[in-house]
Amino acid sequence: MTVPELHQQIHVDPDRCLGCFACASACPEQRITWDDREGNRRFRAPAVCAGDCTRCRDACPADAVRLEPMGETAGRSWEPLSWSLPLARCRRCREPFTTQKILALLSRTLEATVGLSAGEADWPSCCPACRRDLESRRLLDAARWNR
Amino acid sequence: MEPFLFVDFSRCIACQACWAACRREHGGVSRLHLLCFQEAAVPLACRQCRKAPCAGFCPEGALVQEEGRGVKFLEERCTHCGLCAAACPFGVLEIVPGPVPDLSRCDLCRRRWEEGLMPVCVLTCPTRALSLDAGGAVGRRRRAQPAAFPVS
Amino acid sequence: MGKEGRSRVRTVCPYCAVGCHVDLLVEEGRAVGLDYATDSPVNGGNLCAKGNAVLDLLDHPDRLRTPLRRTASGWEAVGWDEALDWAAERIGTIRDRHGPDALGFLSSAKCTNEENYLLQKLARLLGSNNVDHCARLCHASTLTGLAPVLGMGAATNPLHDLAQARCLFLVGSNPAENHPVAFQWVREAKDKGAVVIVADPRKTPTAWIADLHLPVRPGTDIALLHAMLHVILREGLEDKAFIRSRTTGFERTVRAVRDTAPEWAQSVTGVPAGDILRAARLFARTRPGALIYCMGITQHHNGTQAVRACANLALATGNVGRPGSGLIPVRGQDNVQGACDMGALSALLPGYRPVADPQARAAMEALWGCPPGTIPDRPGLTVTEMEAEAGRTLRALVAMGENPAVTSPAGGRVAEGLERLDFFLAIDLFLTESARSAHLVLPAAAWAEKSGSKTSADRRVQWSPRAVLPPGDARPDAWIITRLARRLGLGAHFPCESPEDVLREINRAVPAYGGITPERIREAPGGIHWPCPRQDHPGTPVLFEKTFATADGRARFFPVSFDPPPESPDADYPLCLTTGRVTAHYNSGSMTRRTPALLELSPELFVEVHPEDAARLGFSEGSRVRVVTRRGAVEASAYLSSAVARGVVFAPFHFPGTNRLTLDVVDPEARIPAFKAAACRLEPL
Amino acid sequence: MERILVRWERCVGCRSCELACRVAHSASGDLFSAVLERPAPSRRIYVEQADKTPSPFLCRQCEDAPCVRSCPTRALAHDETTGLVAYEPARCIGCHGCVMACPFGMIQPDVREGFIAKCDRCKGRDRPACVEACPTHTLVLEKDFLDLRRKEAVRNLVQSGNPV
Repeated sequence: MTVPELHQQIHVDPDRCLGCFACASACPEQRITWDDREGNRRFRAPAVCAGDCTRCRDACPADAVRLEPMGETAGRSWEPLSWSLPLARCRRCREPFTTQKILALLSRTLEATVGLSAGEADWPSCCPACRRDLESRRLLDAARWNR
Repeated sequence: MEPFLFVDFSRCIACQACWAACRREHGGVSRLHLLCFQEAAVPLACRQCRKAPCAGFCPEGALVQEEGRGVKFLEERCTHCGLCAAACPFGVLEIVPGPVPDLSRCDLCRRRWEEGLMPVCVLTCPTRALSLDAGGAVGRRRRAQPAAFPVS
Repeated sequence: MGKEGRSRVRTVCPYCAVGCHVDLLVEEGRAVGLDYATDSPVNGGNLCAKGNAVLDLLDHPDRLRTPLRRTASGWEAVGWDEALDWAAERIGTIRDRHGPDALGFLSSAKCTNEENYLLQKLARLLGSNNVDHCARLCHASTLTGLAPVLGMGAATNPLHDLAQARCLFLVGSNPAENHPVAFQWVREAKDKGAVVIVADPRKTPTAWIADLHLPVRPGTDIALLHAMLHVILREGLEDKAFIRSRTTGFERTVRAVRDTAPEWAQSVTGVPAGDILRAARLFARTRPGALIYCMGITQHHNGTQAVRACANLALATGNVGRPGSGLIPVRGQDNVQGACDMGALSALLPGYRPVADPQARAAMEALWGCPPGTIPDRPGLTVTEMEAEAGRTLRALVAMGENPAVTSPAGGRVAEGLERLDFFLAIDLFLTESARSAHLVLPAAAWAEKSGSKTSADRRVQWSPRAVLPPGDARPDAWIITRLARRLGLGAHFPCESPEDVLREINRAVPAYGGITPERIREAPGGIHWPCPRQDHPGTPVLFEKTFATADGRARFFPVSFDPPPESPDADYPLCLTTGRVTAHYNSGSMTRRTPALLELSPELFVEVHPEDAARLGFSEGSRVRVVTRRGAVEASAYLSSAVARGVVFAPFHFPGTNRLTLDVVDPEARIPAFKAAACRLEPL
Repeated sequence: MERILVRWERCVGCRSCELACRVAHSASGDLFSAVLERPAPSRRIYVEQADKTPSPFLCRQCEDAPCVRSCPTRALAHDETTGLVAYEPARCIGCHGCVMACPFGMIQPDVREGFIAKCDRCKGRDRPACVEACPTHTLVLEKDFLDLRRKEAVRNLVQSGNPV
């Protein structure tokens, strides 16, 4: 006699999802994947997962993952989940670097913590490489006095 | 005094020693970036911000300001979500892609520090463009440099 | 000492001639880490990018681990006995059949003093003066240029002395990229308010901190130096007391610069006359001043003359023989000074005694215990001459740690020559571009895998102890040379092979090393500066404080004349190609191009071109271009930068290809090739 | 608001200005309590020596200020009414960019108000503490500086026997 395997159904709320990759990083079997293509960050995840692992749910900073225990899958086939979020492009180099949602959240956080309102500084809407470039140019501007 | 990597840009000669030292010390990935321009170069690394945007944006509290020791990374709390990289104003905190993405950020060579040793970039820099001593000798040197001193 | 079973061994970095200390962390005969020698009086712990990457050389997967013999079907691993027997048999046979002059020996500035000493001794005991090394390609003109002027062709002051200078004049020298650790003293001097003048066709990182940058056209340095001397004399800024009391021959030099006004020099060098005037006044008025020169001066068809022009300027301003002043040729390789001192030169025996001098020969023959007349009295072939004669009069070549296929000018021809040899023995760490042509390749030990003394650019002799075991069956060069000598029937003259014992023999062979015994040097934290003739002598950091090493004790002015480079840009080849180093790489690149970190910094051959030249030729940043000279063509990526003067193309020489383009005209006295100026054109691909 | 200017040649290196600055930026505001405060009150003026010549250094309130340019959150900005470079601790993330950017070494990391110590020209005081404390009148306000320099120039001319 075989012991029926435990399964759980995965639900993702795309409205809550920020588009970070905590769930993908957390999955021990690397079954949650993402890629950036055509202006969107696209996620793929299985709809059903065997076992009682909850790492993806625990890692999600936005509480977008819900796991629902279920019995046997009875051989049914499940369509994998897929959802996507629009990417933000760097205002300097036009390369996408994170999702618009993450950037909006960052903007609100900066406003709340240091009173930096949107558009007041140029770096939040730039990619990390351009932020480095901007920063080094800002500092060099100062260093020209020292030469 | 709160430690951070003080970079005196006017002294940098783009020799790449800091980059090579950092890369060697940290398993083949330099946490320090050296941006070279036509007549100058700028080493950039984590600034150990006192009210660090990365720490403020981390949903798990995995980055914390530790009094007198800069920003500490608590690896066990990290979920590798990458939000910290989105928040860093200087682009010096990066997620190194891989099956499990890794966080690459200057921690002032904390491992060495615990043995009482200086960060490798500071030790290797031939022109003292890098130091941990913003409050002391560096400030003094800048103030006393001939350009700042109209007498003489 | 740190962790259990881990030791810390202080070695001397195998890259450039600053002679930095690197501490290796060693466990069970293997290097497990590197740390900074913060208490070192040499470098205070600082290292450059290359120094930080030295560990990659030990246990590198490409390292040769066993002797290899070339067969029709490829490389065949052989044992040491078989390899050495065969090498001895081939060398012996060729010597018997064609005479000793058919043998050639390339010694190496990357090997220790002891190894260089042994190799030149082997050559000479076999009856050949055909022994030379890569100093011929970098600072040979320093030797020929300065020896008659000062009596000695070496840096007059230690590098750290630069920090004491009030004025620094760097001509054809880029320490910020090539000797970053030495640049700290330039920086320190500048911190104290020193004036920095840089003459270089490119605005190098060295020039970033310059108060005055003189973008001189490649190959016209003599005109610039002459114009400066002209101004100094015209305005009476020379050090009259110094000239009167310590020099001779000044009058002829005065005549030589009578017509070299800055206005004339402007038309030749491209440097505005006003800047030449300012540079001359600054250098003459701000004393003490140091004149630092490098391959931008030496690697020309008139390198010897250019070196003397530098010397004239330093002597006229009284800037020799005082702390904080001096003529400072910054040597390139870790032991290029030592290899010269050891007599690994075709015309000079250990201690710079000419082979033509019967007394010098007799002294060596007595020391070595060989019959009078063993050492030939005529100078042998230089590096470039050996390469030209390879496969002609030269039938066998032993190359220790040299890679002439990449480093020599008109490199394509050199590679062909190597193929024509009856026997080519390469001793190296890696199967280099040159070693691929060898009949037999012997695996050598790297710097930390053997003990020995090395002499840095400022005559500082340091001991670098063995810290780790060589990989596989690799052996120290001294071991290899001694075994080879024994098989050639010279065992009686090679009684010892330990570096300590060889150094004791050097103490007797080279007067300047007389007091630099293994016991002393191992204990001296910062080494000892030669000359150090006796055991109780403290060494001589600053040369010529009281007297010069010439016969009459006075320095001699040599009038110099300017002649333009042998190849100037013309309609077919409208641009001027100059070569140099980048900070990530080192010489032929056989070490650095195998180091991942350094390759990541600078992965391939590039040429630096002024944006206006690029726009005119229709290519942009990152484009592939073909660089063509009368000798050959190579492809490279273009890097646009206004740091390089218009009409000048800069290429690093670390990648195979650059030296297929360079000119093989040599300086008549030093026999150094004119690497630094060739006419070229660029073709976008 | 007027800048503080320095008549370099008059400085004797007594460091009264440094002390007055510390007291002015202490919590208590008086010398005897200030020395006991922890963390120690910070100074924003520095007496340095080059070639044995002492001189006070303080923020020059640059018009084209590198510190302002380097600030990613606009915690340092020109005050529209006074024209001085003002520091707003609440906006500061403590990234030390200004510390590195100031060519004169006038901004130092600090722990008392916000994360840096920079001359605020003694907010709320008509005459800054350092100016008041300087016994040789090395430190003077901008308006006085120009007056004094003109008078000095005239005096020098007269003394040299070349009256206008």
